[in-house]
Amino acid sequence: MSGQLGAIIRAVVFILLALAACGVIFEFAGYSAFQMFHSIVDGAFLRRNALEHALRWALPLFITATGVVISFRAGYFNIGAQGQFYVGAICAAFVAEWLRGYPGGVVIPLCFAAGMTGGALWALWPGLLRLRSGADEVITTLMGNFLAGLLLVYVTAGPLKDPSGSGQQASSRPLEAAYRISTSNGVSPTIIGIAILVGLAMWWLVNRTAFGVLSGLGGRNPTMVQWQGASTWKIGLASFLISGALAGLAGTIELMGPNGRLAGGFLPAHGFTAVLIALVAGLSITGAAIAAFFFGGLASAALYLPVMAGLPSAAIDIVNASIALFITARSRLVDTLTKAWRRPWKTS
Amino acid sequence: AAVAHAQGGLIALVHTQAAGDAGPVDSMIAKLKQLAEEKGLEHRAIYAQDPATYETIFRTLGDAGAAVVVSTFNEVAEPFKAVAPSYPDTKWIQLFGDPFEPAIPNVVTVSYDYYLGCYLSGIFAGRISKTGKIGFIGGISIPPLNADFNALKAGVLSVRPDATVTAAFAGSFQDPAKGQEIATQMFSDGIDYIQTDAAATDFGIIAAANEGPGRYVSALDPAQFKLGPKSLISIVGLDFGVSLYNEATKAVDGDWTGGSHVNTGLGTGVIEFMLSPLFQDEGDPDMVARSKEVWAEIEKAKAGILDGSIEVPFNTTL
Amino acid sequence: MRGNDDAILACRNVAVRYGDVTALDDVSIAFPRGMIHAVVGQNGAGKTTFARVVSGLVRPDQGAVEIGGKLIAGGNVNDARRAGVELVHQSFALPPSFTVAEAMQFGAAGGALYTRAALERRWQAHLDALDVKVSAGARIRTLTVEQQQAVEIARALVTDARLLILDEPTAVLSPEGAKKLFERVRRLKERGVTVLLILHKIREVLAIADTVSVLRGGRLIDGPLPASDIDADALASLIIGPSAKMLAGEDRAALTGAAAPRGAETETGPIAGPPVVSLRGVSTRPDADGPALQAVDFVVQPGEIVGIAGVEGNGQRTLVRAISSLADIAEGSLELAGRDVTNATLSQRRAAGLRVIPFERNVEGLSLTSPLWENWSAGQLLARPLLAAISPSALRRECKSALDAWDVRYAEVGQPAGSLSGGNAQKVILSREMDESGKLIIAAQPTRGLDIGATAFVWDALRKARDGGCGVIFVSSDLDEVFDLADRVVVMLSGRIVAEFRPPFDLTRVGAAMTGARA
Amino acid sequence: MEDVVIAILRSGTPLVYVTLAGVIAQRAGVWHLGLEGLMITGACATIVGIVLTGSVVFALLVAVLICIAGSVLFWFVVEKLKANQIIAGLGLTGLGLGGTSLAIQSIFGSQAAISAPFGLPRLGAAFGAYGVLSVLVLVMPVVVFLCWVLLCRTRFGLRLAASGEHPFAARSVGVDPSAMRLAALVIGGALCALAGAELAAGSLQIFSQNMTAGRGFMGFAAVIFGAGHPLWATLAALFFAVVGALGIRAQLVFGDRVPHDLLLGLPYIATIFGVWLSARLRGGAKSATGGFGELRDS
Ligand SMILES: Nc1ncnc2c1ncn2[C@@H]1O[C@H](COP(=O)(O)OP(=O)(O)OP(=O)(O)O)[C@@H](O)[C@H]1O
Ligand SMILES: Nc1ncnc2c1ncn2[C@@H]1O[C@H](COP(=O)(O)OP(=O)(O)OP(=O)(O)O)[C@@H](O)[C@H]1O
Ligand SMILES: [Mg+2]
Ligand SMILES: [Mg+2]
Repeated sequence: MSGQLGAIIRAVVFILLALAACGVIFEFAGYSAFQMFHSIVDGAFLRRNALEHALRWALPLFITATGVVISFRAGYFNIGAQGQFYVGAICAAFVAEWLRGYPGGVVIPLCFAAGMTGGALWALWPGLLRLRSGADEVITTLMGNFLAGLLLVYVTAGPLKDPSGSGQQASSRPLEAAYRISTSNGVSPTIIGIAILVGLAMWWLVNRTAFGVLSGLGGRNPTMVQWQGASTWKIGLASFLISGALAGLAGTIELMGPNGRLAGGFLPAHGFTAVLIALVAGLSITGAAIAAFFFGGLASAALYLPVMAGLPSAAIDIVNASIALFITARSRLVDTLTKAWRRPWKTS
Repeated sequence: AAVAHAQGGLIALVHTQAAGDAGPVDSMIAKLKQLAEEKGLEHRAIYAQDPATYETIFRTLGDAGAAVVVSTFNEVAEPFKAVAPSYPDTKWIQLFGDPFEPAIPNVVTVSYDYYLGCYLSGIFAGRISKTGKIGFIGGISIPPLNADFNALKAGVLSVRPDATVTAAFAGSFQDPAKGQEIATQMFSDGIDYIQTDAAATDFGIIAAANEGPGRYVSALDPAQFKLGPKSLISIVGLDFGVSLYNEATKAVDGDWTGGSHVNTGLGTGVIEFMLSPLFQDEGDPDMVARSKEVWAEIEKAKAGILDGSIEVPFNTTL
Repeated sequence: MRGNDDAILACRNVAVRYGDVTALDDVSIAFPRGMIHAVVGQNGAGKTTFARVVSGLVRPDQGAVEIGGKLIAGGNVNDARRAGVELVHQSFALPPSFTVAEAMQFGAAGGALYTRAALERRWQAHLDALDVKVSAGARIRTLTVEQQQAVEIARALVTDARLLILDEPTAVLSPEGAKKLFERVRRLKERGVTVLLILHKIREVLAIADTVSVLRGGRLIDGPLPASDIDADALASLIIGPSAKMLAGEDRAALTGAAAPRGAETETGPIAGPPVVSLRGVSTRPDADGPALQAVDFVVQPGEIVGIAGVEGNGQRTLVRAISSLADIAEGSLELAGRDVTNATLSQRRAAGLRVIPFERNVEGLSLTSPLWENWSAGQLLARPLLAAISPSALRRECKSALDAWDVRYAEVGQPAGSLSGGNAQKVILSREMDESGKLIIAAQPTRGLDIGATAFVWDALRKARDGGCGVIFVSSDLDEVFDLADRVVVMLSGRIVAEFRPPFDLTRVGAAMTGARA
Repeated sequence: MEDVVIAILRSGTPLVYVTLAGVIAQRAGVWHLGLEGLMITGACATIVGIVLTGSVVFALLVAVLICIAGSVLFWFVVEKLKANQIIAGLGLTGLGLGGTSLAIQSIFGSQAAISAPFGLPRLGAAFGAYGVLSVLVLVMPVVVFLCWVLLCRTRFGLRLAASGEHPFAARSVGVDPSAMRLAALVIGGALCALAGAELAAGSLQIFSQNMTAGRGFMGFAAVIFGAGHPLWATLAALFFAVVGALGIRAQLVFGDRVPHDLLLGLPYIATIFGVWLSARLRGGAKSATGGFGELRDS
């Protein structure tokens, strides 16, 4: 869509701007900006198996981001994907542990069900607080992230702790091989299949159902859909639940795929990156697929940076933060430059 | 590309706790630098805060042709098992880990019985505490820290069955303000000896001890002595840096036995319960005298542990 | 045109463009001091824009403004205020959470630091001096519309204003309230303030103004003309322009407020049969959104248009919300087309034949940033289960044919609703809300802010619906319009229905009922 | 008792400063999720300043200036580039956390915590047991009072509030809402610097990475809990400090029976409760459907 193309160009411009700002910061801090850019490009696109490395991060990010798209479209600023992701993984890990020994054909679907339910439940309470009492969901979901982080520490050091060896690990027992849906490289037909399925289902939900249109209208103007007779309550709750379930699904995939065990504090920035992806994508599902791939590449490059360019890990945090700072910016200049791709009417 | 230019190859440390703890991580990084300079190696210290990324980082290092990769704690065991066989030319060292079953020829694991040091600290605390109330402040309640607390408690109770030992956690290894808050509350509860186990959070605990007389802290690194000349009475030292230096030197120089496990700790100088020399000079003379008095008992217990006559339980749950 | 030296305000070749819209086109005019000047024109004529240029809120693309012979920097409010210009907005600009005293203070000079008591004392004195009966400690959001306006005027006079501009101040007032306002304006004139009144109704112009100027389509048509030299008919022609011919006499009078239409008896009259809506003793729970209804009995027959008159904020909104299930009914019962719907949801009521054209077109009626077709299909999508599959291309097609049938000017159905002009946007709502299966249409302020053509279009549509057997509830604060369109008028006051009138309508009596004076 | 008050003052003071920064921004219409980033920047700049220059005053000055610079950047991105406040704020926070780590790495060559030879001046013996507290604790009530006066008793405050609540009303009396927001963020930046300074140099004299540990977000929550009023929000911040202290107490008392992680979660749970309560008090579900248009851009 031409409108979306404009949005993507804008996003790309501001990402480049953010990277340039980082380059300046790094030069000041005594690192080579050129090296940084070189390593980013190298790590994201050029090195051996770059595609596979990028996909490993892109797939779960995409799934979580589609959930974020659903709730943002409906007008709810659920930034709790991180917590929902953790709780999903925790629930799935519990099921996998309890059913240890049963065949994979039984356990795997149950794990998925548990993971999605867990994620949905972790989105349910902020949803209820928001819809019933008007409690701001930005804060409640943010606090939910902190709480889920503590919960993860608790279960990995407590009920789910791996007792093997000296028992010093803050992680669960490794999953039985039969329950794994990918090797540790995190890319497998199953995961790709799930991602495609989720993408199609959410695309359908957004673009081909009454829910999609109504939640989009309601997200932009809740009063209007209320006057049309919509139950904002139902749509809102569904949006929270769906986005939570998808984050939980991503957590389950991380658990049963690349990680193979529940570890304390894994992927601490996952939810935040998913929010960025949803915004860069202009809240569209196809856009999210593209953006997820881009951020997946960035994530894999980020792990490459400290090795190749010797940049400290804080450098990667700075890169991500600058992108966040600028990603939603709008500028006349950029708009004028991308005007050719946009539609003739003005939307003020 | 930059890496390939290094003459002697690349040596990398992947640390899973943040730097800046004035303790194990900082000392490992310092020793890594020292070793790299001595041997003309390129070095990298990489903070991997996220278990999901360990394997990717190790693979990246393997792909980059690293000569030696050092990492820490049991949580890197699975990634090591997955990655090390694919990079036979790289030597992998896991500090603070269990032996691999079966062993991998290019991996060396090193384990430490740090909790034994905490046991000794417990005996010491039991003897010198006036109130019979001992505290323990950890970063996060994870199994190794839980084991340290349990050993501390066992040590205290072995010499003073009526004493109480209380644990609290700051929720972060990087929150000195919270550490100070917890320690202040503990001290005002009558606790007069706190064993820390919380990296950068320790700074706050020592600061709290400095605020009043009769408050004593046992920390974990000699670098911390100067922070509390009148309050930091002892440390349960674990010289990760030295251990890293020793193992990595072997790997670089070639007298390396792959596929082996090294258990080191008490008795080898890597783990040591020791009194702060600064405190001995500047601390409350009564307390200095008292600590000298009980030192014989500590030495005895240490000998007992080493000859097996004292058995310290290892328990990773609270 | 007179020389500029004795003019309080002189504009030279002022032009303002918003994108493709030319809001003001080469306007040159000078107003002498010490008088009451009226500026009139249809909706969208550029009156508000003119007022904003003069008060420095809008920087003209071209031209210059002089106040009292001194050139002021374009687009600089402070400069204009220093020169003595104050503007009272069409939609009030008072932060709702402020107290009256705070609202005065934040625009005033002096006393940067204050105590609450001193502040209230200071501004209570000011209010008293202007004879505004409002407590300085009251919150803006608790005030009635008339009080808010009085506060706005008082706020405008906190400085030593020499030119006071009031933008359509009568639009929200009862005839009685308008009279009081005019008295206040005359007193201001005596105090030496020049007043520029932006007005809509010729009747009002003739009642108060010393001169009148006419804007149409952003151009100055004529003025300032001495009000004594012009009669209602001539002024109406100036305002409406060439399109005047296509309007029926009563409609034309209603549009310009030249004379109060009295509402002809329709030959058809209401159709017999069960009422399309009947409220029996309906009271609502109080909420933040206007006064609660109190024991309202109200019936609309099929085939009649019932006008709801009243000063804004007297429960018209609550009535519409109660019928639409957006306000909680505490007591009484509500029937739609013979079915009890007291506890039904809005979507059930819509299924029973309720259609609503809400008050705020851009907030309640449309989602401005969403595409036209989504806005248009919202109603019918709600009738389906949430997960029902839809075909956007089919909806787009349906939407296109509906919009074409309603003569909406648009580029394509995917364009955002906010890119349409007000009239076309209203037509989109009409096309959504007016279908064959509708039995009761609530039209709340459906012509607010529309130009002549669009207004006439809306009126025709409502009449057509009535003739097709629909019941119509027509809410408007413009009595001329109500009289012209309605078959019956009820007046609301403080959440009650206090009077009912049948044609011929009498402006004085209806106006008296609106303010509670017994007629 | 004394101990409890000291503990609450000590942990509450940085929280109060950062909360006031949030209140001022909120009044001007900015949802400030960058507080955490500015606070850590203030903490880092103060300690590094003391270490490098040996002067507390100079260090504070540097901290304030750097935080103001960060605020101006935030203002530029939010106001001039019309970026989404929440995302840009989170970005600013990330920049502060990452930037301070990088800064000490490049200044001192390691990420080790920086400890300063001395910190902010303490109240000293004259205050008895309270002498361990820093002067910024004593100044705190004054600053709260000044903020209250500024926001609730001056024309500037009214203009600030109008810029947030009804920008058009502000514009029509000649106030530039965008400039007011700049002023609000600049003042807030200075307050964040003080918050960071008190945290790092008030009684610790240390900077370590991430040492704010979510206090900026707590401050933001206190703003919401306190409905944007300087006094109520201050009380909310102190309430969080009390809950934090109680959480520690709970660990010491129930730690052997209840999981420590649950007790550590108490402040977060209290925050959720506070936000819920303040929403309730302000009209409940009504605001749930208030809507915020496209991604809550104001
Ligand atoms: N509630 C909302 N808030 C903000 N933006 C929204 C919302 N709903 C939709 N959008 C906008 O929707 C656009 C993309 O969504 P839409 O589904 O219309 O596109 P699409 O091309 O049909 O989707 P896809 O690419 O997934 O097929 C973006 O421009 C985005 O700004
Ligand atoms: N901010 C704006 N952006 C775009 N167009 C505008 C803006 N303000 C006004 N216009 C357009 O400028 C024209 C003149 O508007 P203006 O508000 O001055 O008319 P008016 O005579 O005051 O009408 P009304 O009786 O409706 O108040 C209209 O076509 C309007 O749509
Ligand atoms: Mg009008
Ligand atoms: Mg107007």
